[in-house]
Amino acid sequence: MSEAIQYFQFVLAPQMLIGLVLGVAVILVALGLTIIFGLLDVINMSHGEFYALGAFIAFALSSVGLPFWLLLILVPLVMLPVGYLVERGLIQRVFHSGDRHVRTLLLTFGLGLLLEDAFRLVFGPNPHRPETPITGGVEAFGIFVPSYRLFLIVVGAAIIAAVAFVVYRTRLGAMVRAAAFDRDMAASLGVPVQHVYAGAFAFGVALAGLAGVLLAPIYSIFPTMGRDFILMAFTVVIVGGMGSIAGAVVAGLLLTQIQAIVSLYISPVWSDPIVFGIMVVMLMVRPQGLFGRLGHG
Amino acid sequence: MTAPILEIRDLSVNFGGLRAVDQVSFSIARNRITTVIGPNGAGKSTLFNLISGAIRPRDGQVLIEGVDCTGQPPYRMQAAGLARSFQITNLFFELTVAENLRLAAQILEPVSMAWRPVRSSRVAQRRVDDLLERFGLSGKAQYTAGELSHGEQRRLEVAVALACEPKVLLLDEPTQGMSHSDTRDTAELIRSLAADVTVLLIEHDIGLVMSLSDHVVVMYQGQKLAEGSPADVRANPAVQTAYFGHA
Amino acid sequence: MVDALTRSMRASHVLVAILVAASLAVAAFGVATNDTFYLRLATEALIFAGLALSVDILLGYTGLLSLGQALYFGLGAYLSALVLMVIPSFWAAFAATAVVAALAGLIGGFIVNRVRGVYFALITFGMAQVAAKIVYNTRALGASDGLIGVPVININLGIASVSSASPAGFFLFVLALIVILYALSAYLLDTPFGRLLIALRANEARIPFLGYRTMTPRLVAYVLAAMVAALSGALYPMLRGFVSPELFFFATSGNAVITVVTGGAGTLVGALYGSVLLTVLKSVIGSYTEHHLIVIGLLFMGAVIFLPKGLMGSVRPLIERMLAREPKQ
Amino acid sequence: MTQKRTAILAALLSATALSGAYAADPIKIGVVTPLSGTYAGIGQQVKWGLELATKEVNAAGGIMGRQVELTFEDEEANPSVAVQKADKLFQVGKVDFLTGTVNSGSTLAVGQVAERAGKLIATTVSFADSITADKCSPNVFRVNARAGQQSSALAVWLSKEKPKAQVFYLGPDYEMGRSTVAAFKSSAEKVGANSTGEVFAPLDSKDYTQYFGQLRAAKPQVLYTSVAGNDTVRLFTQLQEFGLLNNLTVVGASGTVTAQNLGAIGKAAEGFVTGVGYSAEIDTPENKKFVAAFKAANKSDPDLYGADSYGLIYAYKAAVEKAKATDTDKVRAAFKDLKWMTPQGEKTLRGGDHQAVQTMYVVKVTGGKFTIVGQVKGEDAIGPDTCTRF
Repeated sequence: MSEAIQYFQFVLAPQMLIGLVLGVAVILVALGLTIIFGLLDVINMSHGEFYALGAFIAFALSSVGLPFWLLLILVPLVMLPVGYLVERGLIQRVFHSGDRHVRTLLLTFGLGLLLEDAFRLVFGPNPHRPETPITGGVEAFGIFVPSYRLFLIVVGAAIIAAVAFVVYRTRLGAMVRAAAFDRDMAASLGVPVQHVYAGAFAFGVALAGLAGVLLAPIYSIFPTMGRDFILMAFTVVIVGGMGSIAGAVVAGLLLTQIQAIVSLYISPVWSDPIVFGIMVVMLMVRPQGLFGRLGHG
Repeated sequence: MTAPILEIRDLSVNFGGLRAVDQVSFSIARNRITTVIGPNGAGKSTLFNLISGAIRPRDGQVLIEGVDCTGQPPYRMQAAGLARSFQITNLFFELTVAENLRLAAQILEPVSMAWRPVRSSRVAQRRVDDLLERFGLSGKAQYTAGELSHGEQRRLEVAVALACEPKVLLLDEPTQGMSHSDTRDTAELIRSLAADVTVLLIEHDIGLVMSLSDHVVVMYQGQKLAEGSPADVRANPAVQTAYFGHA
Repeated sequence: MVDALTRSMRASHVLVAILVAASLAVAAFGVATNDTFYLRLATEALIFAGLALSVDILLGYTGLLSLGQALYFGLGAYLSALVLMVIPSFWAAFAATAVVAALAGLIGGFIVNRVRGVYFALITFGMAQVAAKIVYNTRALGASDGLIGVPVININLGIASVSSASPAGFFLFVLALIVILYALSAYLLDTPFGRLLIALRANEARIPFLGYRTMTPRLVAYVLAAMVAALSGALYPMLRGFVSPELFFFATSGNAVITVVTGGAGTLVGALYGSVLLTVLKSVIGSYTEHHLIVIGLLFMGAVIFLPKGLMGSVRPLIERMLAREPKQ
Repeated sequence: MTQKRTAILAALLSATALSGAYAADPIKIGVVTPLSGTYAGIGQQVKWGLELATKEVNAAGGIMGRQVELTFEDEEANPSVAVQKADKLFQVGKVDFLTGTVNSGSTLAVGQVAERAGKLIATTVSFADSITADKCSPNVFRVNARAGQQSSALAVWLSKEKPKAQVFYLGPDYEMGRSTVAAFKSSAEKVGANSTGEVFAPLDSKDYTQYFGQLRAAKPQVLYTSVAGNDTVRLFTQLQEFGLLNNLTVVGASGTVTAQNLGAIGKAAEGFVTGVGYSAEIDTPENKKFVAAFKAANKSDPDLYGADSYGLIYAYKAAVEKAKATDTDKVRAAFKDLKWMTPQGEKTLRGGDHQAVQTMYVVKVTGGKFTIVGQVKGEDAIGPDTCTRF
């Protein structure tokens, strides 16, 4: 009996706790993706590179002496105009064509290639790592958790709550949801649809950038880092329901827990295929995802 | 006495709590023009969706030539001899007028022709030429459907439904949005169709209904309110209040 | 009487004929200069053109974006490699690939065809990812290293035999095969069945009311595309003598989509020109700068924005006009 | 018509050039290496090492009076691309020799291309034992130390410093990773260590903390890992975060911690021990000269990849000068049991399996730098020749 408790305490519980941190990280990346999909109907293949861009901007700014805490605010602010310009300058150029899905997907795919190579050109191929802003850890019931990871869970939860609040409880969010539900109807009601679209894209991109700043101290920074979370983030968005914030949160937590358990009991090697398999099955039986789409239902 | 070409019995469907179509029964006779009328929201289009297999009824039956086809998907309904047009133009807009018709007519070819080049599909081609002629679209055959005027698109919509040589043709507001002269031409066309096909129509233009129909079914709030010849229906007091009173 | 779609297809045939003529010239020049690299590069371009062709059958005709066509390409490549290492016969490898690809396509088709549009893109992507991971983790398949040592084979064509190691011979053989795959696809798309696929792309909702199930043509198109991809993949180990899990990766699927979009979706011939263009471009740019991804990314974005119909989509109407001017039969 | 004739003429000329060779013609060495993607950092070291040696050799009069010319192609760490580029360099670039491949899949596939083209290649990076063992090729050489050599050296250190240690293994799930873990496991068990568990994480894992539960439960004294590049940065950062470094000795493959990622790992790398074929700290005049020149040229320390790539040019020079030709057969014969000088001392290319034999070093990270804490003679670390193909 005591062995079982020990096993839970030293193996299972920490594993699940770690899964939680990973879950929050994935959700942070998936949030922007799901908002962009839910509203613009655009699959942003360069989302991972925007996550990397946030991390690199933070790295560049911290090397001139700016503190981490300032960067948490500064980087998303820098990312906003970047996202806005990308939406107006690139996405809108193909947005109104018949096969919007395909062409925006391809366009952002090209943008991703370009950005990744640009990172290597500017910052070199080798990894960088910012110092962890909070060191040390907390120990409770024999489970050790680094303070920065606790901080991540708290800040992550706060960001998720803030995003949900903005989307579901504010006038701005109402406009966004209206535009997502029916573009023409929203336009006729006086919603500045063009700006809402560009703004939402910028918001999604800024969220990705913020995730980059937050996660860099534990996951480090290098040119191909954008590929890291993107598959998992896509899976979370699909399983949760494209455009659904609640869906992203639930699916993000669920899938990372499944991964944690799979890598413990089967093999870490199969944790990715199993999660992708869940995505495929989900698409087969319930393509709208666990929670359906933003603005719908 | 042979079975009526189309018979519906106690057809019902619910949308949420709403009884969109409620126990509607009627049958229509061969080579006649029957029109369903009723105010907006009376359940006319839903009735068409039920008959054509677009949605499954909750209760009731649809019989085509006495054969129970209830709840069959649209392609089975088509095989049973039923074709329909749509209230909102539903064409292959990127394809040419001729190709729209050919696609609808290719089912006339024997199955073996499915794997031969389309230019050898003589039967379908003859049907296309015939329809182009009849619907006055010969000059526009190589235009894409998207390039046509609204009136032409509405005519093509009917032609596409007719292309597979159905026994029963369901036309959902064929003259919707047409100019006055176009409407008159289309009415002429529909009348001429009745020679070889049974037509079930939804129409708003009361003048047109009265002059065109052999039989009229009046719907109101999901139920059948009355049916009969145009004159009978017009004289029916319940119809007067429910429908013409509002008109 | 030739209708617009048949005329477009004929214009594609003309463009393929031009490509074949150019290929023959290249082959002759290659033989004259004793070249092997460019002939093999061209052969590789044709093999990937086959993959792009399968993407175009789905994207350009049926309107389904597959982001996981590498699944079948890799399947064909591995299967062919495994067969060749046991029985060094082209026909054995080819037949095995055709049969297995048809079955895999059927199973895959039942899975992916439950969804439409963007979900189709994502489910194909997910399936290919799972397959890639499985191959990557399976030691019997060489895991991450892949399989080397696929033997050079002699392809018995009855009257003659071609060695897969002969640059010009194998190039011409692959050219013939890819042109046959093209011709078969083009033929199919010009039959009533093929037109149904085009109609499916234009307005899927109307199809059932014309008397057809939508599932059947979608499934057939998917199986057809799977077979074209797998048979193209089967040629890869014959050319290069090895297979690696990278053939299953998203980069392979993504490249095929890039090829089709720059070449011109819905033209079939665009897949062939696109592949030649992209392969040459990558090979050349890669030698000048290590930052070739920036160049490729920019070119690709430019193509998506400024050349929405792709290269062949812009060129083909000119040929169509020439064909239309010819006296009618 | 004239053009065609010129082309044929050119082809004839180049054919004679291959056999006869004008003294003035440069010797061409092709480099197929990842310059983009995950392994771009390694490719950069390979490039720097080769360029530095080539510059020196050319300044000293070249090889047999012929200048050396390098041609680089990016292989994107994808064997399909590597094979295509290798073919290009052999057939169009007419290179005499080829090197640069990093992941074992690329090395094996390019080796096969070389066999079919009748050319020679060498890897300066790939660790996987199979390349000079069960998958050896008469046309493939390896001038860097393979996993088995690194492991033997590390095992000797382990048996001395941590006798009968409890060891846990954490490797990336691909051939190089598995092969290095297997090699060290067998070496370590031979010297009395106990294996308490192993886990293979997918390549490019984000978070290694999910394996820490198993790691803790196994209660090891020593953690052996063969992750590399960016993955190491994450693993070490996370080990430090969770306070696991305090009572755990971390040892690993020679590619685990290198000059490229040492800076990013920072303090977490402190105390890491590995068996390696090269260290910038090797205290010989040859190495000091090399390190100084490397730093001057690239503003960065050389790591094992840079040094082994640098050494390769001198191996090739020695072989060609011994063979007095660049022909494949003659150079292959000259490579057999060739001894040549490198920054890390003398190396020998074993004739039986084309594997370089060299003194192996055990290095430890102290104060953010590698210090040598032991060395093992080449013969003791090399292990048996298991290649049966030639």
